[in-house]
Amino acid sequence: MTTTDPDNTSTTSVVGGSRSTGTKATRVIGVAMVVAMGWLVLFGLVLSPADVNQGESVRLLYIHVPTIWIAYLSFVVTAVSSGIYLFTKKHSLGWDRLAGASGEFGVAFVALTLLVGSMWGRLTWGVFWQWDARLTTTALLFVTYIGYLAVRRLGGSHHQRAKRSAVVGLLAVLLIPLVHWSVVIWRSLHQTASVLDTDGDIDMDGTMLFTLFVGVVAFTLLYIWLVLHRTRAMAMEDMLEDRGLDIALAERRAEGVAR
Amino acid sequence: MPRPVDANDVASDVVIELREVVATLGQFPALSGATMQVDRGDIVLLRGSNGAGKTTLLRLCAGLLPVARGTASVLGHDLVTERDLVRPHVGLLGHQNGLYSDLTVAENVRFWAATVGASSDEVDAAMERMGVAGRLAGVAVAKLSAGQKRRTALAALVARRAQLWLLDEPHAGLDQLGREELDSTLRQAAASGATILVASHELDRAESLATRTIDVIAGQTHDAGESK
Amino acid sequence: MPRPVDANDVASDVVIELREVVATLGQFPALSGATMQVDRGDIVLLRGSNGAGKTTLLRLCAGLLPVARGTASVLGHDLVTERDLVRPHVGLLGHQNGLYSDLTVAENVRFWAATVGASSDEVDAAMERMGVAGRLAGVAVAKLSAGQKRRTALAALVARRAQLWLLDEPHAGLDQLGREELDSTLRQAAASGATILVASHELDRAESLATRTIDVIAGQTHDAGESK
Amino acid sequence: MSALKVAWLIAKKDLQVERRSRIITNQVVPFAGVTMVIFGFALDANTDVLALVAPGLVWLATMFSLLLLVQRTFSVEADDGALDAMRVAGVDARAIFLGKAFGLVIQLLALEVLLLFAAVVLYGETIRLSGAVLLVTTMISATCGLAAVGTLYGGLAAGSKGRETLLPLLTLPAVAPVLIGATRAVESALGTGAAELSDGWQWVSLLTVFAVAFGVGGALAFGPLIDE
Amino acid sequence: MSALKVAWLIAKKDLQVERRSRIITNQVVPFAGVTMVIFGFALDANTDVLALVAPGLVWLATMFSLLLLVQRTFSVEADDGALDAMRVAGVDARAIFLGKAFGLVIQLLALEVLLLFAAVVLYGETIRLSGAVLLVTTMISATCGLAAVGTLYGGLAAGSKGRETLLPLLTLPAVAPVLIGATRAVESALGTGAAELSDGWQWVSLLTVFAVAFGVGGALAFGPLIDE
Ligand code: HEM
Ligand SMILES: Nc1ncnc2c1ncn2[C@@H]1O[C@H](COP(=O)(O)OP(=O)(O)OP(=O)(O)O)[C@@H](O)[C@H]1O
Ligand SMILES: Nc1ncnc2c1ncn2[C@@H]1O[C@H](COP(=O)(O)OP(=O)(O)OP(=O)(O)O)[C@@H](O)[C@H]1O
Ligand SMILES: [Mg+2]
Ligand SMILES: [Mg+2]
Repeated sequence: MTTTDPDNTSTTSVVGGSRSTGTKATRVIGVAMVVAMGWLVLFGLVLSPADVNQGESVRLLYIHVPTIWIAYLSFVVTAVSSGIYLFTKKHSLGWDRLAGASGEFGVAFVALTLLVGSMWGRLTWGVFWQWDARLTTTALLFVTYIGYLAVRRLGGSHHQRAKRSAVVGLLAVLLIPLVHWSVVIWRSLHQTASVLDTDGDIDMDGTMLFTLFVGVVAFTLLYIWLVLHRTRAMAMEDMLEDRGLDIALAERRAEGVAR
Repeated sequence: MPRPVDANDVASDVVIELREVVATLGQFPALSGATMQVDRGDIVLLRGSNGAGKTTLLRLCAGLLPVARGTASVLGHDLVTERDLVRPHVGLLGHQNGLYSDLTVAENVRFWAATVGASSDEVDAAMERMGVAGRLAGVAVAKLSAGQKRRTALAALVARRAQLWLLDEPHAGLDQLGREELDSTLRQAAASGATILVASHELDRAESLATRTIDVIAGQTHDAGESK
Repeated sequence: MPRPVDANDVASDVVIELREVVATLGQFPALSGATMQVDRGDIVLLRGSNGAGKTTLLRLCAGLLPVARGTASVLGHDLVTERDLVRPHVGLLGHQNGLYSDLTVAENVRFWAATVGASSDEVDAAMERMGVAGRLAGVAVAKLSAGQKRRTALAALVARRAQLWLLDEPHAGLDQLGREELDSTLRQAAASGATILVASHELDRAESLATRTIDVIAGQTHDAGESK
Repeated sequence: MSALKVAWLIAKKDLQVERRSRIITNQVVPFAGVTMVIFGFALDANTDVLALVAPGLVWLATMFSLLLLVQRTFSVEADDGALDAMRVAGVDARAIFLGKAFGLVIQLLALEVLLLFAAVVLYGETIRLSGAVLLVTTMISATCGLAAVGTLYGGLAAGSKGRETLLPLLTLPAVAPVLIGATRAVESALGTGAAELSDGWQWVSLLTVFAVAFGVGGALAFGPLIDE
Repeated sequence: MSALKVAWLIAKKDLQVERRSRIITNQVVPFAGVTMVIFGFALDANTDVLALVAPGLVWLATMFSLLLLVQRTFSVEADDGALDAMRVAGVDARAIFLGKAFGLVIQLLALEVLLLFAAVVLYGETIRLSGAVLLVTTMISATCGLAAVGTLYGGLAAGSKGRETLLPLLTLPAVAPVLIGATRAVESALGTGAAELSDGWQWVSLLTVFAVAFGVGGALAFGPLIDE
């Protein structure tokens, strides 16, 4: 079923005739990702120190912060590839699939942030949720991209899907600055920017910082690996739909001959 | 009756040219390979059983549907890339009327005419023609009978003076007088250079109106030749 | 085809009796004095120009409109006071189809049949008859063409086996085959004791179908005599 | 056929439509979720106040969702004249009322469980075991009341134009007592603000009286309401 | 015809539809009023808290009304295929966007004035003269933002089934920043909870950036969104 058809110009190039969504590159990235994850576990759980105030729970930081950053990255990738789809003459569906795949994992990563964050909140603040500006804006970000995914599922042709969702993807990304600066704008009780601070000096324990760095690398690799597979899978889905069209066409024509 | 045409439009007398056009509704290939050519001044009857794809064909020509495969050009412009150039010259009467039910007949016709810059004389003439001038002009569309609504939609279409008229069962719901009036309007428009596609199941009437007939069968078109 | 009738229904062979009936839509007296009598087994064509009041007359007979003046009785029951006794025996096909667009053809027909307790054999037969069995049966109504929707609505009506059929432009949208099928269904129903009112603008077809014709002119009815 | 059987048919049909269109799962639930988040904002992110008013907010969000659900369930009926068709078919109005109300109850209950869960997470509400019976009873009786009111006014608004906006105007004030009663009862069940468990039951009886009043009143009044 | 002129035509048409149907005057305004009263209930009628959160509640009620208005303005277009007709007529998508958004702005502004007045009466909010300029600027820029978002997503949802509920899902999170910003700005303008007047202006600039972003983005994106 997944063998390619020379007629399907839009999708064959992406799938490249292989039977799985993996390639040499993805396998390399996959291995690197697994190594980085192992490294993260080692540093996060064993080598990095407990925090003075927060104790062991600080280890959640190494998931919490990388996931939201990767979510930001995903949404920016979604916006950029949406823009490329929309504003280039070729209107290549490849970019749309990249946008979609990236959006899907962005949502997953934000969900992780919310989950880990609220667990962390339970440990440090005593409650799962605070009506804090950053938490709320993060929740909004989450819902907005659920809306983005809903728009992708509206149906219609591939280009219709691409156009609609590209518009939403471009507008939705405007929320990210709001989430990031929400702590400044609203004098929040959530941690203000301590890593990506504007004044440049980092006030964090060295090992912790390094562990965080490992976390970011690990999650970035995970993201790339997932997106590569997902875009390929999406290309196959689209191709299957085109193949479905061939079958449906034959059926419809036969219906005419039968009369 | 159609508006003066600018230079590139008259470059050729071929108004619609479809080659192996496939169009899908959802997953369904409602058009499975339509190839046809329609010349200026033609009145073409689209004939076919329920679900054959007549409505889909008309909506495609109006630029409302994407072309999944094949090539389509209307009025000398590509239907996909130059849609904006095509549309101002096309008028469509679909199964729906496209009227605002809270506005009166006159307000509706005027609104649609205004969006394409038709003069108020033309509006009055069109309403007169389709029999919705006089008392009806001031009645809200919500309070019209089915046939009166159809007449109003036709008046809005006539006022547009399009070059290509796409009519989906235009006779349905009209009474005898309305049918006569519509047919003579269409003949007149065709005589002055408009091109007309009519999908219809009322074959007696439509065959006597049309100059050519195209059969639509399971999403494909088959030329059935000149009818007059 | 209609269901067995209980004793008081067969008391007389007069199925519809209107006397100087006035009915208003908003302030407008769409029926301005309709007097008519229809007997069991009649197929009556309602003829009239747009806005004459045909739809209003049919809806009134279906008990959907209040009687402002005059007296009206259907199937031997007063249309105002005994509405509940009348309705189970009346079937109406209006300008709208009354279908649920998210459900499939089969689900729709089955639902409507179930509300009046029709058997599943009858449902299948009706769908077969109107050409919406087979592939179409499993398709959601939202994905049908205009004519296919009309056929589905007709199938739901046929499955009901009403005693009084009220049809508002039933031919509109149907293709040639569908028209033939519908006409033969109607003739058969009338032969087995149903009474049928058809409003239509397709006079050729409708006149050959009908046994009587009634002209509707500006809200009043005028008997135009037997047509066969 | 008995009215209850028809009511069940209608409820089943409504749930089937929902299963097909997935409107609730995909859209109403997120809507309700967003509503709760936004309430949090409007209340200035003051957690103490929030936990206190959380039960009220759950019901408020339920009410807004009720509006969406009712609108949807009746636009399904009105879009293609299905409600008229039911009336003509002589479907018992009480059956229509009960069927649609029952469909709503199921959908609302599912929603409320989710909202309650959201309140636990978002507003830091805690559920205690001793209040579970009270909680469930409250939810069921309040939901029946909401569904009854919604169906009653949904039916009233369904025929008239501009129904989208007539509905909230009628429904919101009518369900205000439910909002208040259910809020107090849930406060008791959860022990919010040191409310006594025993206090809750008197609210439940109020809710039950309300539900019965609107349920019975609605079933009786529905016929006249949708008729004519 | 220039896009702006067409936009004005469309806005005028929308306001005319509103004047005829009186949906806002008769229904949305009372709805918003009821919403505010019910908020009062849900918040336990604690006047101190109420006065504090009044600006938030005014905007919350505005937002829910926005949903109703957008839904109404697009159901007017979609009910009878008028949006399709506009696309076929080649009406500039930017003109449609601007026209419909402008119509919304006018209607929303009228509503907000009334809601503010209601807040003064119901919640004991006081308006100070020194904040009047800030108040008016806030209202205008916030309203433009709301209308832009509403029109954009209203258009996107208009064609698809289940639009009633996709609209809130998309709109609510998108306008949340407006809600926050406008609430703070109005707090400054009214001096609620000792907010500084000067703080307000930075919120106004946020609102303006938002309105411009969605206004320009919407106008550009509207074509692709409603096309096909
Ligand atoms: C559901 C709850 C939470 C959510 C939604 C959340 C959300 C976020 C977001 C969106 C960021 C990224 C900020 C940016 O760089 O733009 C972030 C960063 C961060 N969060 Fe949370 N958070 C939550 C709970 C917590 C808790 C409980 C703590 C610890 C007490 C915490 C500590 C941090 C820290 C230290 C950072 C890194 C700050 C920086 O350097 O920028 N978060 N969080
Ligand atoms: N809601 C309404 N309010 C006021 N007048 C109405 C309303 N609906 C219809 N009318 C008027 O009532 C008259 C009769 O309408 P009706 O629909 O019965 O006509 P008809 O004979 O069915 O016409 P057609 O052949 O066009 O379907 C028409 O003149 C119409 O303008
Ligand atoms: N939204 C849709 N999704 C999927 N299939 C559809 C959809 N709409 C229509 N179809 C199918 O496309 C085919 C062509 O429909 P179309 O409306 O063009 O037929 P038509 O020739 O106009 O028929 P009619 O004479 O009944 O109006 C039909 O078989 C129909 O079932
Ligand atoms: Mg058709
Ligand atoms: Mg009629």
